[in-house]
Amino acid sequence: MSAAAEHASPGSVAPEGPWLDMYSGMTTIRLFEEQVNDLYRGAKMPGLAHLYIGEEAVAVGVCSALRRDDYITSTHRGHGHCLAKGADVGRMFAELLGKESGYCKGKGGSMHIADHANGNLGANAIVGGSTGIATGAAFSARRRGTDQVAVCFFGDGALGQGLLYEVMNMASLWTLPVIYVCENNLYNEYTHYLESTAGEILDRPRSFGIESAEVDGQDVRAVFAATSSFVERARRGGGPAFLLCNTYRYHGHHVGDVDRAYYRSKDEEELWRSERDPLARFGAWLRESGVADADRLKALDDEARTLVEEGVKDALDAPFPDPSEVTDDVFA
Amino acid sequence: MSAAAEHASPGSVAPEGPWLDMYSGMTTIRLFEEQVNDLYRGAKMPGLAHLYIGEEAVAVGVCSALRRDDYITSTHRGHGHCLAKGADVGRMFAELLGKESGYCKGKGGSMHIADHANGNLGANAIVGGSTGIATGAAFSARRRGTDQVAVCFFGDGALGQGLLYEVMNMASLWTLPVIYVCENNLYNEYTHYLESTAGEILDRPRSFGIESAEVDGQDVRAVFAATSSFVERARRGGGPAFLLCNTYRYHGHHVGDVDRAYYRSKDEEELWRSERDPLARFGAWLRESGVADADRLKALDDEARTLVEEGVKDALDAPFPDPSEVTDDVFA
Amino acid sequence: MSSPSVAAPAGTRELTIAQAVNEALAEELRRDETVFVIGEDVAEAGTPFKVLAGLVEEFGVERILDSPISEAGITGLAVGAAMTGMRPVVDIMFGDFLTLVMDQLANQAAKAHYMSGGKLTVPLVLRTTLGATRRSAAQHSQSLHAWVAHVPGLKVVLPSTPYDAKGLLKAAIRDDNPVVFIEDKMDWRIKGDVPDGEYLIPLGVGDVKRVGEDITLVGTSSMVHVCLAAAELLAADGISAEVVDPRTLSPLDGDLLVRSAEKTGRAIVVDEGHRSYGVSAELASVIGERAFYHLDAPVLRLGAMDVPVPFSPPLEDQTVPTPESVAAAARELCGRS
Amino acid sequence: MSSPSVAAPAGTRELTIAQAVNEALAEELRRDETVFVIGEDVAEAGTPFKVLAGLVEEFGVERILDSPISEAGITGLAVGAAMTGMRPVVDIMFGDFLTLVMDQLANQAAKAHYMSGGKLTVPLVLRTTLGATRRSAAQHSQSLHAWVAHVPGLKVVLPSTPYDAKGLLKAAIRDDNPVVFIEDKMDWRIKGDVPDGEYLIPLGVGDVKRVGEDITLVGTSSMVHVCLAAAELLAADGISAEVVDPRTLSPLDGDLLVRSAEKTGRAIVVDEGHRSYGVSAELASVIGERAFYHLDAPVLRLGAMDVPVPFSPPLEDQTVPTPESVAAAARELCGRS
Ligand SMILES: Cc1ncc(C[n+]2csc(CCOP(=O)(O)OP(=O)(O)O)c2C)c(N)n1
Ligand SMILES: Cc1ncc(C[n+]2csc(CCOP(=O)(O)OP(=O)(O)O)c2C)c(N)n1
Ligand SMILES: [Mg+2]
Ligand SMILES: [Mg+2]
Repeated sequence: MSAAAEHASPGSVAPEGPWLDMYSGMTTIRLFEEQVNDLYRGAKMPGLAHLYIGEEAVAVGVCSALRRDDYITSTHRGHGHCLAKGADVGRMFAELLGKESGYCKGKGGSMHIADHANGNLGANAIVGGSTGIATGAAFSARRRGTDQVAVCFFGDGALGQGLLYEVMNMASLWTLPVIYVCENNLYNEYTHYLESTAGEILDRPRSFGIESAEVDGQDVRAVFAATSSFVERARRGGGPAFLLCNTYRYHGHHVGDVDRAYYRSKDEEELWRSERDPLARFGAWLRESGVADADRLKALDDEARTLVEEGVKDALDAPFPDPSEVTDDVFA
Repeated sequence: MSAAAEHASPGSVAPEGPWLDMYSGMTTIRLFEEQVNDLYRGAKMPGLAHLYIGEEAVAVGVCSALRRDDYITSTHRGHGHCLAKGADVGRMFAELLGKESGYCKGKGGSMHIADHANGNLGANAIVGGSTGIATGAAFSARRRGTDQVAVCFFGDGALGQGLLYEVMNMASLWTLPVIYVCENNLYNEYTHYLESTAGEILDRPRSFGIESAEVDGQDVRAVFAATSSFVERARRGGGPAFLLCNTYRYHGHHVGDVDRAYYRSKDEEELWRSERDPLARFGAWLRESGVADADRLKALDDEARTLVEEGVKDALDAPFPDPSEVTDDVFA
Repeated sequence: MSSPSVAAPAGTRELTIAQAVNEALAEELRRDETVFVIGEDVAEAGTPFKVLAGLVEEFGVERILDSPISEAGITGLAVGAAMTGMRPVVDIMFGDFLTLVMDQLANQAAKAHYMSGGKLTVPLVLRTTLGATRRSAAQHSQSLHAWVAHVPGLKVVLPSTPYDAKGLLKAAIRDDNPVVFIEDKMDWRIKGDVPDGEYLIPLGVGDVKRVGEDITLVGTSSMVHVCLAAAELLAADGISAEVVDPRTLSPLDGDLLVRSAEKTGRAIVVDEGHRSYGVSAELASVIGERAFYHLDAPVLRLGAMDVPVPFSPPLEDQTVPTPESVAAAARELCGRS
Repeated sequence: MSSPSVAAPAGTRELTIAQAVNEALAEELRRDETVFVIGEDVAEAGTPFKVLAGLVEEFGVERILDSPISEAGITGLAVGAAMTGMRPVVDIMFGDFLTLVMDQLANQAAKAHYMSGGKLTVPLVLRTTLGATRRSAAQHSQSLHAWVAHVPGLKVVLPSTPYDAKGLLKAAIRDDNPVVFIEDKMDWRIKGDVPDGEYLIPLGVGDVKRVGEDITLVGTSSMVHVCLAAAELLAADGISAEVVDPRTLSPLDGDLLVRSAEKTGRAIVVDEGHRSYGVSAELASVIGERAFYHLDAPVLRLGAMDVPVPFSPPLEDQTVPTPESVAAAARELCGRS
């Protein structure tokens, strides 16, 4: 629809945006992550988790432009990507809790959820570690003669990893259908990205001859439109692209990072939460543009809440894997 | 002198070019490498070597702009860099032959000659492997409060190594006095660089905010002038630079690479040898500009020839290290 | 030298290990279109060692792919391709460059299947080399197979003969797991009989290369030939040495090693990796643990000296076990020195 | 628990291992202005584990340097800085990221001195971690010290107590060679007495953490405490276990291990790396080779299971040796099970 087209890069034809699905998707991610935080604070979840709250528009905007058989690779902050690509809430909670019914039978946990059936080749606990995998999936799509594309999600910190430049070079040389999506949430853990990143980010992919663009990562329609045009271009054989999404994580680097004053100000956090919240902005637009009224959105919120509440309940009740499974799956 | 100034980048003040030393230096490298080739063909040298013939103007032009206490890191094709930074011909031959009197007591060989006294931190058999070392030497110079600079020599093939991008980012962030000198001789071994390198080479360092320039690597005065201005800028605290030198290796990738028709044409080789030879061009300029007449140059050629002949003779006569030395130098 | 596990069909030819590797790749490339080769100078050049010569002519540059000098990048690309239906064969020119691919190999390829609860599979083969005495110095002479053997999820193959190289490489390419296949640079020229017909050698089955009674010499890769030569020297002294080649480090055919050591009562493990914290320590420990009560002497280990490989010939030649040094150690272990 | 090699001066305080490491760094940073720390989030954050807390306040951002997320790059930079007069301490957050620095560590840092015939020196310390059971899953739980121990030219230190951590780290920083210093993530909280005054512990000298007569338990890093706890359990059964901590893998104090095993006649090596092709194989082999004729039973090895570390608690908890599993193995070895 015009809303999407209006945000599309020149020459692209943005498909009809399934706006309400996007709204539900973003809402589900937010509620899911709040639940994860509660699980941690309630000492119900083993280990740590990196919450995606504040960045929902990126995963949903990007994945809404993909087909189920398209690929994504994800990061340590991967719950949003995984849900946006179609994962089941309950099985995700189960994985975070190390349960048998989890996506990885409890073997992967928060940083390693993979959902092959929906094209998610896995979260990755090595910063930049999945850039080669996404590029290889795109290579494979070309070789197998399909029109699948691969999206590689990574954070601003991954710009420090040499592997990214090695694979962007090959993606460009071989016109591979891969889209590098850089989620710039301003921080590499506790260090501002400007302290670790020289020059202009977009000049890097461009120096390899990769089509690149920057978008407001808090505007799901903008992310969707930009991704759609890159995806369509890649399907046509137009080659790789790089999308820089400016976003922000509301919570700490991980659930345990609560005292953040030494690396970022409360004002900064407040500004992003109050002025740029992707859900609030999208909700407002949906109402103003008449796509849905307040009641409809409230209904969707309730649906999402029920989904999350039931999902976490089932996961909490689910059994752990049998100890004997520890030696399974080392080899195929 | 004006000749150099005329080639200097805008704003730089090129020092007096020691033209005749450069001529002798280039001649010595050429004769040294021809001798290395003979040693290989005569089965007098263990292993292989990567000849620098055709690229002499790069090493000499760059190193003539450096002080003895400035640093360089070198590559598998490192004889030229080593000689240009002041190494002794005889001790280099001795190292190539694995003799006790060699720069590394015979332990390093052709790909690992280091000459610490002259600031040469070593050749390196890992493509791109010394880019971190050069950057670290520059970091150290800054921390120790000296005005030393570090030059990192590498080939077009090293553009494929992620490490280069990791360290260029830090060099730019921390304004380190390092100059990245890319010797583009058109080939990564047996593959043309255009098949392995996407985009424009200079856009890569520029994307990290690094001052960059391209120069005719077969014109020693141009290389000297460009390097001089970058060196002077780095000494003043102006930060890193990247110099792309377009050049060509006349011989094979290594001494054993004699049948090259499958990856490059005889015509191409002939063109570079006949039209762009750095020694011939520089010699002609020296005569035309009246810096030296034919006899003077002939005398310098003879000096260089004697130096090389005596150096190889001594090295051939020199003893191998005592077998017991195999376990020395593992730890300092 | 044929494997006990597979009968070689009648009709054989003499091939070098390089030819056997080339033939195995050609057959699998023909058989399965998802197989492709990626590496530096693998196409027209057929690698600097010419081991892949001729493949690009038959299979084209789409399947024999020259890459930039990006070891980590091509390995990562191969992991993604393997997860999505392809069977990449990555060519890493020198084993010394394993240093550059360890993250993609150990953190990604080796763990993806387990971390995903068995959902993702990474059927890739990474071919690389080991071996010194080539006057290539410290950064082109290492034998780093101990590193990859230590990583659960990776299979590690060290062929020592043309017959083994072909059968094991074909099995590795068909295996659904990441396999590191390591060839000795100096042994590519070694000749041996290879059957005309197709055959596979299962990963995890060792091979007795020479039967003996008095002492067991366990050799890997290049050291199998050193052990066989040592066995000849020992025979002259009336010592009958059995030479056992595990062929794969993981899975490891520990039973074969233990049975032989129990029979002979004495064992020496010879491997070209550095001696300390090397593969020889694992093989010696397996024998020491399981055959302890049958051993008449300690299990000895011979490996590369614990020094970076020096360039100078008289230095380098001392760093690797030789038939003489193995035979000397064996004589001493047998109380005959 | 004090080292036999150095007498601890009177007056001690109780510190955690984390505090001891922090104190060692602070003292060396004060003493020698060429020392600096570089790593991710090491400055204001003091690392995610807060081990370096307070250092940037005293030494400033020029000497406690936050880097981009470029493990290979900062290690390479450190090698060059070390060659030219500085003494870098590189902080690699998780030992799992050693995968990214192996080229700069093994091909550059470890070999530069030898390849240059002794001219170049690389006095750098690379601090990193090991250890599982933190629910961090397969890519944040590995113990990869076997890889670096296999590389000639690298020294490898595995402290197990606050006293050892401080004395060994100070010695490592003053050492003219590249030293990999590996701390257990779970043991940073362990407390112990540390003398007020300055002291150093030479690299290459092991330490007997508990004297015993019936069996030798060789433990490294985290496993020293598991062995000590196992020794308590065994004492209850009337088995007197000696616990030996090599403290450094290279140089290795083999004599100490061998003397203890000769005395007790039985030995078990316990290390948190994967069991196969791991550090335990080397230590067991050293004992097996040199103490063979004094051994009443085979030398056993206990290590992490040969599986990628799983996330799920009931799975992960099985993968690492425990006091109970070590004691059970010891009882069996002593024929008391
Ligand atoms: C190679 C590597 N180095 C360091 C780490 C530790 N680490 C985990 S997340 C992180 C910061 C990543 O920042 P960014 O890429 O911007 O992602 P974000 O957390 O902001 O989403 C770091 C340094 C890691 N996991 N992998
Ligand atoms: C990391 C690494 N990969 C591969 C090689 C094998 N190799 C040696 S030289 C070379 C080509 C280098 O090309 P370039 O950097 O352009 O240097 P040139 O030989 O042209 O001077 C290759 C691939 C190596 N030494 N190191
Ligand atoms: Mg970030
Ligand atoms: Mg080149």
